[in-house]
Amino acid sequence: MTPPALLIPIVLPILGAAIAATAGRAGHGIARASASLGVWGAAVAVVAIWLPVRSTQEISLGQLGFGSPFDLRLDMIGLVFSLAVLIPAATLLTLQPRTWQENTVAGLGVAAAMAAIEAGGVLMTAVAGCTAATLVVIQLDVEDLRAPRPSWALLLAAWLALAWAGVVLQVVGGTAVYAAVPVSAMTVPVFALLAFASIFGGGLVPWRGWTSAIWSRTSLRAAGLAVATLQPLALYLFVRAYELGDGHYPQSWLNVVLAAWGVLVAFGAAARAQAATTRREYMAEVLPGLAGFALMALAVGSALGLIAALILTASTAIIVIGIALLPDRGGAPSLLVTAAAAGVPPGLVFGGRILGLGAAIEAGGAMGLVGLAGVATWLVAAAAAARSVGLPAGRGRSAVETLPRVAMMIGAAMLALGPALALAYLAASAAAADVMNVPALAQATGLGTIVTESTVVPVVSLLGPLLVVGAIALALSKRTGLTPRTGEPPPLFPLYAAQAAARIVNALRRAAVPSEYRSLFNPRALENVAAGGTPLLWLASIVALAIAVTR
Amino acid sequence: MTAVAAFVAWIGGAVILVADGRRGLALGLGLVTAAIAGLAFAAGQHAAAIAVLAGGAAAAALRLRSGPPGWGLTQPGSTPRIILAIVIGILALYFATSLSTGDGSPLRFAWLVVIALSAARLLDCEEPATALTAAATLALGIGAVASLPPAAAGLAAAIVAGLVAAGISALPEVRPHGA
Amino acid sequence: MTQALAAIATHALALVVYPGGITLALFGLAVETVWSRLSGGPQAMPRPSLAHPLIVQVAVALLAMLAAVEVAAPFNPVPPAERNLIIAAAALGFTAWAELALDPELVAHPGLLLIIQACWVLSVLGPAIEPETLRPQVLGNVLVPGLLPVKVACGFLYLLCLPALLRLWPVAPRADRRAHPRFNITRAFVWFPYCALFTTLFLPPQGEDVPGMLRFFGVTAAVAIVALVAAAALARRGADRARGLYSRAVPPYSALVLALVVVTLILTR
Amino acid sequence: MEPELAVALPAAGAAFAVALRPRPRLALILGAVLGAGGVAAVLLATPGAASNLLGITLSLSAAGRSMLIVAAISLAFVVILAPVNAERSALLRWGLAGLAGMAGIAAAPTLEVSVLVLLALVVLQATVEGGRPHARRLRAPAFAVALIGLGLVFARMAGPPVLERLAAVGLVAGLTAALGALPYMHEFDADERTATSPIPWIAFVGPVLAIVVITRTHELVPSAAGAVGAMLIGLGLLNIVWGCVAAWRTELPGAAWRYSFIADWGLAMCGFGLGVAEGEAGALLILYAILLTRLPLYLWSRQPMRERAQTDRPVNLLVAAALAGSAPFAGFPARILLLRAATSVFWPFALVLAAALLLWIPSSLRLGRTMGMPKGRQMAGIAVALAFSLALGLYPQPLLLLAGR
Repeated sequence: MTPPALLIPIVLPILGAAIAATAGRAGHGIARASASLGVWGAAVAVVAIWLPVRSTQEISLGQLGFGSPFDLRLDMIGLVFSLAVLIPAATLLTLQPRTWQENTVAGLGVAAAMAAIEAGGVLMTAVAGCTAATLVVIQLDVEDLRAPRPSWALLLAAWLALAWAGVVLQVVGGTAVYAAVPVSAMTVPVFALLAFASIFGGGLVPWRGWTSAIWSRTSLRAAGLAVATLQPLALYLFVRAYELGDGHYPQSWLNVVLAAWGVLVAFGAAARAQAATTRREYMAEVLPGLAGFALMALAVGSALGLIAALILTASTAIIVIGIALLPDRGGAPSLLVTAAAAGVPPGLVFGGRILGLGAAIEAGGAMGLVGLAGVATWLVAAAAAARSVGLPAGRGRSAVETLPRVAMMIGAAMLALGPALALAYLAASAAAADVMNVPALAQATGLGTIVTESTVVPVVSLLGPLLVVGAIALALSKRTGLTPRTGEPPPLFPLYAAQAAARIVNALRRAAVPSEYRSLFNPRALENVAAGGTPLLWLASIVALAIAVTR
Repeated sequence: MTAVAAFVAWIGGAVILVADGRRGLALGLGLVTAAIAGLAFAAGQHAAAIAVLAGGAAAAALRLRSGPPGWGLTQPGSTPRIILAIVIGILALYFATSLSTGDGSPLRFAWLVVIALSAARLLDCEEPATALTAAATLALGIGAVASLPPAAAGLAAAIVAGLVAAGISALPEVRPHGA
Repeated sequence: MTQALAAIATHALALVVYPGGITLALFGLAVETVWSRLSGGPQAMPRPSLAHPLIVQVAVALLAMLAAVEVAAPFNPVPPAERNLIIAAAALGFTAWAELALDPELVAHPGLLLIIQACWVLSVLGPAIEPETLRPQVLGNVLVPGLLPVKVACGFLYLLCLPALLRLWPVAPRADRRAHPRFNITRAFVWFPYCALFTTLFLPPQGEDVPGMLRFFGVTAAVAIVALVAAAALARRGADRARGLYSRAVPPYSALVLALVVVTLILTR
Repeated sequence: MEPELAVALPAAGAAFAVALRPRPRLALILGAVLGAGGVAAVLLATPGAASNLLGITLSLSAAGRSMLIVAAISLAFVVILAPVNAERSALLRWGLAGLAGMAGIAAAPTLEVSVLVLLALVVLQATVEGGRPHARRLRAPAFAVALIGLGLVFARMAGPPVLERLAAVGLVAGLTAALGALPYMHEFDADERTATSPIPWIAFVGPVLAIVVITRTHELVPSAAGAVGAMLIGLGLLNIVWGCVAAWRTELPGAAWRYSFIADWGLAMCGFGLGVAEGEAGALLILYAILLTRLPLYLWSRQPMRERAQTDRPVNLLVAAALAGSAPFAGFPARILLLRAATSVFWPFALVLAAALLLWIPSSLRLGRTMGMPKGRQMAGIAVALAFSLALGLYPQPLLLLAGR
């Protein structure tokens, strides 16, 4: 594969979108086929480009004009995140019906996300990421203008922050290209900007952020794609931050703070999930919870943590499909997807969390305490998942956009994939080696086991038999054991903080200038004075300027 | 000689500021033209002086075609404008003589008063003829700044200024057609 | 390849026979029978259908098996290096929620149970933070004076939480208003992992011989008896007192334990 | 002789278009041919090369030349895809007159001559029949000329540094007044014809004028560069905040569009005020975007605004994104360049700027809705405007090279 091939994964979705836009009017089927084929093609292309070489490939296509070279790069990290974006997007575009406009915007959004991942520098990632975010907002508005969507201003702020981080790197270090930034340029302020971009761009917040809110939309077609596109990008930035810092964040306390934030995000989601009144409300909290655990693992700072984070990111990418295709009603599909997402053994999420939390505790010190909190949070999430089985469905979704059988298969597959954890570990450790030094111990893992600092996890030999025994036992078990639910189960604990926050927000929303003081600030009068061509104002401002510059 | 020309420039500008009739406006424009041409002549810029004189004279003559009839020099409500003309004169005198250094104080005074008084007139008029006269005066003032030392544009600027001034006065009056 | 197959066989053996499936079932049924007698429940053990067990029993049994293989029972086919504390904690933690999902009748006051489970997690993982290890038997072996206070405090917290985690407290589920507690087969599956994990974490590991095995099971049985006695005492005092203890006494004590863990962490660095 | 032709041919085109008003088709053809000749002259002109055919030395700077080219492109596609309610020959007539004036302003040997050309343009525009009284339409731009004139007088005076600073005040305030930005906003009537409204100053002539005035100011008062920069940044921030908030909250959509131009100018002023290459490049990008995107979109929004048609279809959202300076459109790289300049000069200002950049979103969403449900020529025009913005956003290098950056 020649380096220009790196353009193919970006160009194919654009091509698909273009066909969807032109031929889509003829029939939504054509738009659906072209858009999904474009994204599938990109997924195949990424693998086909990487496989023959199995090492980083780069291409530089000159300067773009705003201080950023048009550099594209595909390394193993890029491959993992590309697939984490492309596979769910392609599946959802294939399985769910959309109008040609939605298909077009979705295809372009995926292309932008690919460009952000393949970008060789921070600035180009910022431009492409902001494009993806903009298109996600447009896609959500096209689907339903009045339904909840992420704040455009917040997303723009996030990507502008990344752009700012890029220019600071250019000013301080002379370049914002990932591979060339001097370690000394990766300072705490730059990391803070990057973290801001990642946290708000990906909705990684402990409170009810956009990643939760968009699941209250009537249709979840765009919501699924939005999370599938933007959340991996957010985590991707934190991974690249390791590369910028030569395998470390600027200060070790940043790791602890970020990991604690990750646990907070997961706990916030779990707390809201356990108080959900419908199954839809519960499902809205699943993905933020998964992202929180991935963030915690990522922030540990060790190779094992990063590997766990990559495994959790990949798992989330698959679970997104399941949740987006799941009908609101209960039953086996809902139970299996919920179990897989909650990290029930021997699932892949279970394995990822074991590694991530293990990495935190093995790191010791404050990070160990964060790991402890993580385990407790995991159990809260498990309790919420258990409670959700008895919840009413909530607002129904159009049957055409749900595929319970596919969702059930995804849930079952995610539970059955536990024994494949070692394989995922091998792939993730190869990816992690792109951005940090992975100890030989972690690399020299056989297919069956995973060696950590203090233990060995016998993945295949332990989870394999457990899976087999479990499958046999479940096959024999009596389904009638499921007790019928009587009414909506009460929350496990009330959300006092959320209630207080809601009260404050409402109070702020209702805040207004008291009527007796309104005459002091009259915007209309102000506008009339400013825009009325008033010579007196002109002369006064000249005098003011003269005084300002001559004193 | 230059001091007299500068004083005449101020008188001309003041007349434009105060006058509301076409004759008054034409007189003011003529006085300003004469003053600037005189200053240019005194500075040895003979060609520039002729260009400004031609343009300004044409502008003044064309002004007599349109606008409110008469002189309109002491209309009711013109007192503030008279005071403003005096204040501008005093300020210009301060900047031209006290604050700035070197030769050519009359020249600087003339530049300042012509531009400032025409600007003041532009801000305080509703009549197209008055506004156009102020604009023409402004053109002559800026032309003077460009054509007289130490600027380098010389004759070209004076010609452009003269053309613009004459062109402005040649333009027909426009009334709003209602939005 | 042969090694992999051998590893799979030994782990399968551990899961199904010892210290997993059969062992935990026998231990659990024995202790549950004693509890049934103590609490005046049915004298005879009901006969669960082995051909068609209830799905909740299957789920809990599988999780209990996974937890059981992580304990430091002598002759455990799973090598000591391959045991992981988080797997044990997570698997045991999931048992309660599997019951809530599949048979809510079995779970009383899930909110309170969640709080107690959090306290229990602290007691299990608290001692692991400073040594930075996840091997259960290594933690059991820790006898450094500086770490003993944490270990003792966590051990006591573990014992405090045990009756509630095993639902031995006199707090009946909303949907279950029987006069006498029933013979709980799903609980029978978790007796061994809970008690054996205590033995593993808070007492030095036993030798890989018959006396060591006897000592291990003896201590584990003793832990079960302590839990039974505590549960009987709670039962005598009534549901309100039990709820009061677990909502007003255990969480503050857990906070103290957490503070102790933090202080120890600071002092040892 | 290219600079002379760059002025003369569009001027002749405008004159023919005026003379042939009764025969619009012929006027259009002749005007187009002469205008194209003028653009060709601009294209052939070598930046910085002087020509002295008429006894007056004319030369085009790289930045001025690039801005003239962009303005010509903007005019061409506005005329080709003219809004349904607009007469093509009238658009061409006024566009060519503006283009000739802009070429004159850009090619003039001194700022005085540029200002005289500006004054001529001001008076010519005021002479066209419009909704507002003649004297009122003349007032603000002519006052701007007077301010620049006073600035020039102070610049020519020898004396203490305060004189240079006063000159800087006159020049900067004059430029702001010529644009019609805060605090020297021109009177605006939302229903007035675009040609006679203040929009041409802020959206068509303004960019070239700003380049000329700012370049000359640095030559005339070099020691007051700090004061010039401070004033430009101060006024820029004022215009950003006021423009964005007013564009969002004001009653009339037409006024909202006008305020959005003011907000963009605020950014450009900050870019010029920072006084570093990246800042100037960012400002130039903003000005290109005004000419190629915001102005054409404004023209195509006027008909739907009259019909009170407001929608939220994908195209409206794309327009909103382009106007808000979101990637991949032109505003984003401009903002990146401005952030870089601010970071290298004084990083807290970058923080202020970054916060201010978010103010564009609510107003842009509003303006996007005013495009109504575009169809036919309007849709094509919007698509071309968005394509220009996209090209500028993804690959601004060629235009920046053309401007010598």
